[in-house]
Amino acid sequence: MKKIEAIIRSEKFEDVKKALESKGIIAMTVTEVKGRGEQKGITLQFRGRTMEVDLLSKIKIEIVVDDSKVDTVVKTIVDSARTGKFGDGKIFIIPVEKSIRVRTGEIEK
Amino acid sequence: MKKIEAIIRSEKFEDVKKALESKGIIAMTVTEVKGRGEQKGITLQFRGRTMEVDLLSKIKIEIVVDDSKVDTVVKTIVDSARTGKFGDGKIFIIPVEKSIRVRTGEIEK
Amino acid sequence: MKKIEAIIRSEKFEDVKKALESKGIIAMTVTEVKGRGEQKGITLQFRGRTMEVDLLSKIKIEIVVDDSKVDTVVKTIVDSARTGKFGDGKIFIIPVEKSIRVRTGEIEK
Amino acid sequence: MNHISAGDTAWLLAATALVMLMTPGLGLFYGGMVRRKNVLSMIALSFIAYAIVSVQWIVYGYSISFGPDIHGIIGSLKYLLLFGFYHKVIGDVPALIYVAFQLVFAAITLAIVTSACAERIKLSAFLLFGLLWTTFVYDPIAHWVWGGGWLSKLGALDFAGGTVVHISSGFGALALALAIGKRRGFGEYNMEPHNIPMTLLGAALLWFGWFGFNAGSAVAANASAANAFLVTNTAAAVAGLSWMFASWIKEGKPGSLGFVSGAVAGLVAITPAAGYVNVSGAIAIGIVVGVLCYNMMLFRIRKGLDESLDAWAVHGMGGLWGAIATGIFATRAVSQYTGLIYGNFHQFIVQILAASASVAYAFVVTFIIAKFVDAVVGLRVSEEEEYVGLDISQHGETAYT
Amino acid sequence: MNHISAGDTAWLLAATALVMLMTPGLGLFYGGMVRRKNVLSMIALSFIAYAIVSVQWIVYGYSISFGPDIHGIIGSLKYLLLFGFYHKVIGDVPALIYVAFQLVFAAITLAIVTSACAERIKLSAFLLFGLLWTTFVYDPIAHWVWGGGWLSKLGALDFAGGTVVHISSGFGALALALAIGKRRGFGEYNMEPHNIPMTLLGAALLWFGWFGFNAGSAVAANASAANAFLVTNTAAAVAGLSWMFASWIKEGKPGSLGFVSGAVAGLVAITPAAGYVNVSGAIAIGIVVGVLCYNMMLFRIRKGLDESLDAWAVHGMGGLWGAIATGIFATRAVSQYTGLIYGNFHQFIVQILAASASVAYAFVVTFIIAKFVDAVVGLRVSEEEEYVGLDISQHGETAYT
Amino acid sequence: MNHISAGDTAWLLAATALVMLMTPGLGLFYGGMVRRKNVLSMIALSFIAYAIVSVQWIVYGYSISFGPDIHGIIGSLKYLLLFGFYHKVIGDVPALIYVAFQLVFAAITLAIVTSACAERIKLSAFLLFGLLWTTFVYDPIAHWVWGGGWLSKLGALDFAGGTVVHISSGFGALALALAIGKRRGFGEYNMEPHNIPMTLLGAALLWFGWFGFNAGSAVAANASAANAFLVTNTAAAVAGLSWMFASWIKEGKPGSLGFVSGAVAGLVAITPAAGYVNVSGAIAIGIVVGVLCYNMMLFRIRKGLDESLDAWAVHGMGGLWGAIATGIFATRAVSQYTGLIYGNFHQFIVQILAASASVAYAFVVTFIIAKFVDAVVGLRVSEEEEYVGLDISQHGETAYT
Ligand SMILES: Nc1ncnc2c1ncn2[C@@H]1O[C@H](COP(=O)(O)OP(=O)(O)O)[C@@H](O)[C@H]1O
Ligand SMILES: Nc1ncnc2c1ncn2[C@@H]1O[C@H](COP(=O)(O)OP(=O)(O)O)[C@@H](O)[C@H]1O
Ligand SMILES: Nc1ncnc2c1ncn2[C@@H]1O[C@H](COP(=O)(O)OP(=O)(O)O)[C@@H](O)[C@H]1O
Repeated sequence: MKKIEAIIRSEKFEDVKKALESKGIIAMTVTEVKGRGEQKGITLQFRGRTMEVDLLSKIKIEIVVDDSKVDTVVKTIVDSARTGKFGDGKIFIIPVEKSIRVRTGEIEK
Repeated sequence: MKKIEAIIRSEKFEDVKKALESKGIIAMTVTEVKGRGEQKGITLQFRGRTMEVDLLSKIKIEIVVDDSKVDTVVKTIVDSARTGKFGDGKIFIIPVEKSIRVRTGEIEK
Repeated sequence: MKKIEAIIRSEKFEDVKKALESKGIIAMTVTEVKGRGEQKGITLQFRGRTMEVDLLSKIKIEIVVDDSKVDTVVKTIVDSARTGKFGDGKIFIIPVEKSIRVRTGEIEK
Repeated sequence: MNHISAGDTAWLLAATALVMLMTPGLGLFYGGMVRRKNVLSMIALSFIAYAIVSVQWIVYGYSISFGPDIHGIIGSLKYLLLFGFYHKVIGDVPALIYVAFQLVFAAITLAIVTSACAERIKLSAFLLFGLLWTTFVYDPIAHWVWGGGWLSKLGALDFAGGTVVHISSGFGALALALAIGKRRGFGEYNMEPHNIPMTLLGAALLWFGWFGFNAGSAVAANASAANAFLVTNTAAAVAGLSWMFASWIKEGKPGSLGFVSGAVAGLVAITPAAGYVNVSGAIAIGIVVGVLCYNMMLFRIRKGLDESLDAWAVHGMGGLWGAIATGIFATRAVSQYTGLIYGNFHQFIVQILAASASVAYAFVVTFIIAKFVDAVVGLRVSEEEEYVGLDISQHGETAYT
Repeated sequence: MNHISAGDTAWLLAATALVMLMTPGLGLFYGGMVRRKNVLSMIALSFIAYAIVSVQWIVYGYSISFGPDIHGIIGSLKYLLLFGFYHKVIGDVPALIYVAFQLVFAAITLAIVTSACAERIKLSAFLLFGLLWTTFVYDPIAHWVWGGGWLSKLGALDFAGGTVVHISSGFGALALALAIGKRRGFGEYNMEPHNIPMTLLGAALLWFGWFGFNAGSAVAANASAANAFLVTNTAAAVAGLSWMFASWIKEGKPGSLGFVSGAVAGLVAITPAAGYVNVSGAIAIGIVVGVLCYNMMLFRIRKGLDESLDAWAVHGMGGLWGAIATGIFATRAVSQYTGLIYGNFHQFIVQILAASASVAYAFVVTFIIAKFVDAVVGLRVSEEEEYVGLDISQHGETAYT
Repeated sequence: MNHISAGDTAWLLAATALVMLMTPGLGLFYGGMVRRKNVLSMIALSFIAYAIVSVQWIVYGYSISFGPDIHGIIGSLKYLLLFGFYHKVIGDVPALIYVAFQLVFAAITLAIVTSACAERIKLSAFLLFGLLWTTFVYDPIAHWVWGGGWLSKLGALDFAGGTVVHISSGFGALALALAIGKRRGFGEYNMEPHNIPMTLLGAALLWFGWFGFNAGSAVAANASAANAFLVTNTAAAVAGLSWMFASWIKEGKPGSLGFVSGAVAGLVAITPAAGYVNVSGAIAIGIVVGVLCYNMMLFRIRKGLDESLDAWAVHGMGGLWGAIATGIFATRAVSQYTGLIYGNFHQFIVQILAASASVAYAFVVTFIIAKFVDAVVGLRVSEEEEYVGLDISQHGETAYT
């Protein structure tokens, strides 16, 4: 079992959500975050001054799935979240040991 | 060491917090998130139209504990967060390699 | 590859960010959270009554780096976030299996 | 055509605008107190209450409230759609602004009642309920007290609506709360205000608008208006402090919400008295009402009653106290009317009588209307709709992104 | 020196303050509708529009609008900086408050136009655009209709600015939207309002201030002001409900945003008519405008037009309907003027003519100004500035922490 | 009993309501600027300041300010609790509305002082401080300038309170800031405004209410009120732009916060002058004050002074400039008084003298009161209370959930 943590552009979230749905990936947890990548956000020029807007609003999607589904989820997110410009985001794959459903107490590994 | 990530109903948070306290689990980090499970949120009927409210407000609790305490924490959360209806939430167990206390710099494994 | 999750005082965030930058650590994801440590927040006295303010605002910084850089990042955060008082925060090190760049689809392990 | 006083008209125009602002102000006051998922619903209820009454009032509401009296019970339908009103004069102001001034009173009264059904009423049900309530509860009581009905003949004093506005809405809210039932999770979960600054802003607008409410009720720019203005401010300030200190002593912390709730209670209580008491009377009225309404709120919570935003505790009980206090503190220093402090026991009894009759009428008729609406279209949203919140389920909107 | 009526002056002072509040109210109304990263920009545009016009108006704007007429086209520069105005009287109020009253109208008109350039205009460009627009679009039209220009000679009726304020800003906004182009991502991404309660608050302040706008336009505290007050409220309430029901039927959900948009549309439509129609006319005007503007908004979206906050649909089309409706529903019950319902076909034609001329003039001249400003300093921010939002890129600020 | 003018009374009633709204408006203005954990405290301080003064004023504050003069220093206690005031007339308005009008001035003055103790004052300490401050700082200065005291005998001009309100609160705030000490972390951490739209809303309400403040100070609906209205607006607009451009040039970005700070500075500076200068004078006053106060703010920050929300820079220095500017730009076009531009060197000197005396008095006495309160109950909350925020530690509340 893996947790897929994808940090994407806020404005791409609806597209990503729909793309995932069409692949049958429904369950997810979503958080509003701020972030910057290695290129350090966006630099604006203003009257000869430079201003860095480094922390931009992003959406973090967390999805826990069986190992078998990881590639589908990753590919779906990459395809639907991409614009080709800096700031498109990152996906991290994190191991999950087990998962428990609160309603029933049942455990999945 | 494990990180327990529990995503629960917002309105159950106070109960869960108290239940954990009573078991001596004090430390935690809390985030407001939105989420949906596999049953895709709630579907409302309106004048013959269907409307899906898929992303509902949830609370994410993160607790890092020694492996020995994982079961207690999970059980406590399950017991106190459960209503028995869809949407009660999920708990994920994630391995943590080490933890550092900022105040002292000391490392726990 | 590791994910470093640091939960620090909100008012120390700017200092930490600058310290990390000076070490060449630019990329990060930031979330506003609330938290309490083992000492259970702050206790106020009021007209003979005791009032606990347990959940205080904190900033969670997530940084994914190669294993080789983990110690630098941790040290930098510890040094810049410390005030020496309760509530300075915690850092957790979590394994990351791989990371994918959305813009290019390229995978790092 | 009578003489129009431009000065009095100028004040009534301004006062009417001030009172109008109170209704959205109340929407914000209430909107800040509910959970994030119901804030739009709560504010929209005030706007919609305002709109319903705005239409009803000019079509027939004014007529049945202020039209020629029929047996002391109700006005006739003579003033339907206000035909020919352009050239009429009431007192020395154009009749149309008097109609508008009375309209904004009727509107906010219905808006106050929405307290009782916060976070659970079906929008369509409220449209029906609102129309019936303003017609069968507000209009008759307005007629009795101000339109030449039986309470006015009895000599009951109600300067700006302690009975007509606050008792009717406060006890109406109580009845509606009983009819619609508690919010799911009430008493179990935390249902903390989601945005207290919004509530403070709403309170500021209420306080501001209340000067139009009370000083406008002189229907002239004269000493009576000036007195009403100052005693209104006095009672609000005193009652705000009084509630704040009461909760400080009892709970150890003086909330900002407590201060403004107290101020609103003070505004409510001075409303019927504003034309009859002086600042000393206002201080007394304010001190009592702050402590009283605070304890009524605690009582309401102890009883597990989900009259959700305390219209009953603040408007109902505050209005009741105000009505009685008018019969106590009315002073010859301000008008020809006197109260208990002048030994006028008669006025005191009349006040109690008028208030009691209104309490009973408002409570009973509201309960009947609520049950009727429940039977016809259903008062409450479904469990799932309540869970996701009224903003999404009734309006298809999300307040904040 | 003529006689000053203290009563009329009192009302005009209050009315001018009320109208002033509408401009920041509009800023909040619009600010709630944009994305979180542009809210300060949106509110600031209203404040800055207000400031630009405040200065321009007293320096020369009032003079070219209300100064001695030159060939029906424009006023002369005789009243530059208002020298000697302290002792002048207009009607029976001090000239200076009349100037101020007209100023706040000019100011909000420019603020309405900012709808069209939401989330993408360069602040420096707006400073230039705003100054040119108020000078070359607002001032001439104000002169034509109210300053003794050709439209007033033609007999066009515009009580409080359906043409001068709403047609000019609404169609000006349309032209500006076309000139500046769509927001990046428009039609692709979600651009939902970030704070609807803020928009509702803005709407409340607009409604409140509009009583000053319309009832103040009587420039007296008399029956005409009272009538304007009441019909204004009626049209707003009716149109709010009308838009709400229209969207309820069509989309299945009555949004709170729909209600207040309808209310604003009602306020717009009654503006030119407020001195000429009675409440029955106001009901008719309100019902139509709610449905009309709602459909104009849908039409605008269908056409992929990014007139971002619907100044065209609401102010432009609502103002157009109001101007025409004045020629339909004007009734002798309220003034000497009559409309189609009295068989006065002439007035009806004059209204259409005046409105059409203003539509054409506002649209064309705005487009030219916008293109000129674009050529000189560039209207739009860069792609990256738009992406990070105008609050940071234009003001260096973040709205909420 | 003298004659009452309904028109003048109508305006004073409305103006008093407008000024009342400024105090919660100031609460929002300040509330938006503090950190999220202190917003309720900040708004509550304004409300509580208002309440304290509301009670104090009618009990004895009005009497010692406006009661029969004792040696030019203070008023007598003759008007305690306003006995018999119902039938009094001042000018041609009922005395009670004059009392109320003066009350709202006293109230906002104390509210301005809360700037200095933002995010760190103990609520109980503020209650004591507030009562002492309004009694020993505001009331005497009000008496000197407006109540027949020595400054009025000297011939000092202060139309609406540049000295009485703004110098006293601005320099009082400076003294309080020095007495209470910096916020922990000041100069180290980021203490950015948590909600700038709230501040912009507050500024809008201040601007709106200020028309009552300045034009109401004519205590009549006449040409002087009209002039005050227009010059008030002019100075605000000009100063908003002036601060905006100054910060644009210096920092590269024109903040929306800068614009409204400038506007408030303009409103402050025109306050003493509003009855004596024309629009040209207002433009000059506005341009200067925007640049001046902006630089005073930068100076204050450079000095590491935690006068947290810039009451000193804006009200203190803006008021000082306004007092002096009155002695420069007063023109016969508006009143009988003239300033330096008419060669009236005497008035100029009197203005400087009166302002300086008030600066010194306000600063010294405030410092003494602050130190006294600190000794008796302690001014500041504990370190931990400051850390968790005043909303929780002083009020037991959380602003937003
Ligand atoms: N190493 C990292 N650790 C944590 N978060 C990261 C890291 N790299 C990127 N992110 C997150 O992903 C977001 C997008 O990254 P970015 O570098 O802008 O994408 P791209 O490289 O495609 O331009 C950032 O804003 C940040 O939130
Ligand atoms: N596979 C998953 N990955 C990430 N988050 C999940 C996953 N499943 C559930 N969640 C989170 O848990 C919350 C509750 O899940 P839900 O499925 O509604 O519980 P239940 O299955 O008991 O009804 C969701 O809103 C979502 O935030
Ligand atoms: N075991 C834990 N699990 C999850 N979060 C924790 C844990 N311990 C600490 N935290 C987070 O770190 C924050 C700071 O911890 P704290 O204990 O106050 O630091 P310190 O021990 O230096 O005083 C807490 O507010 C909480 O958010």
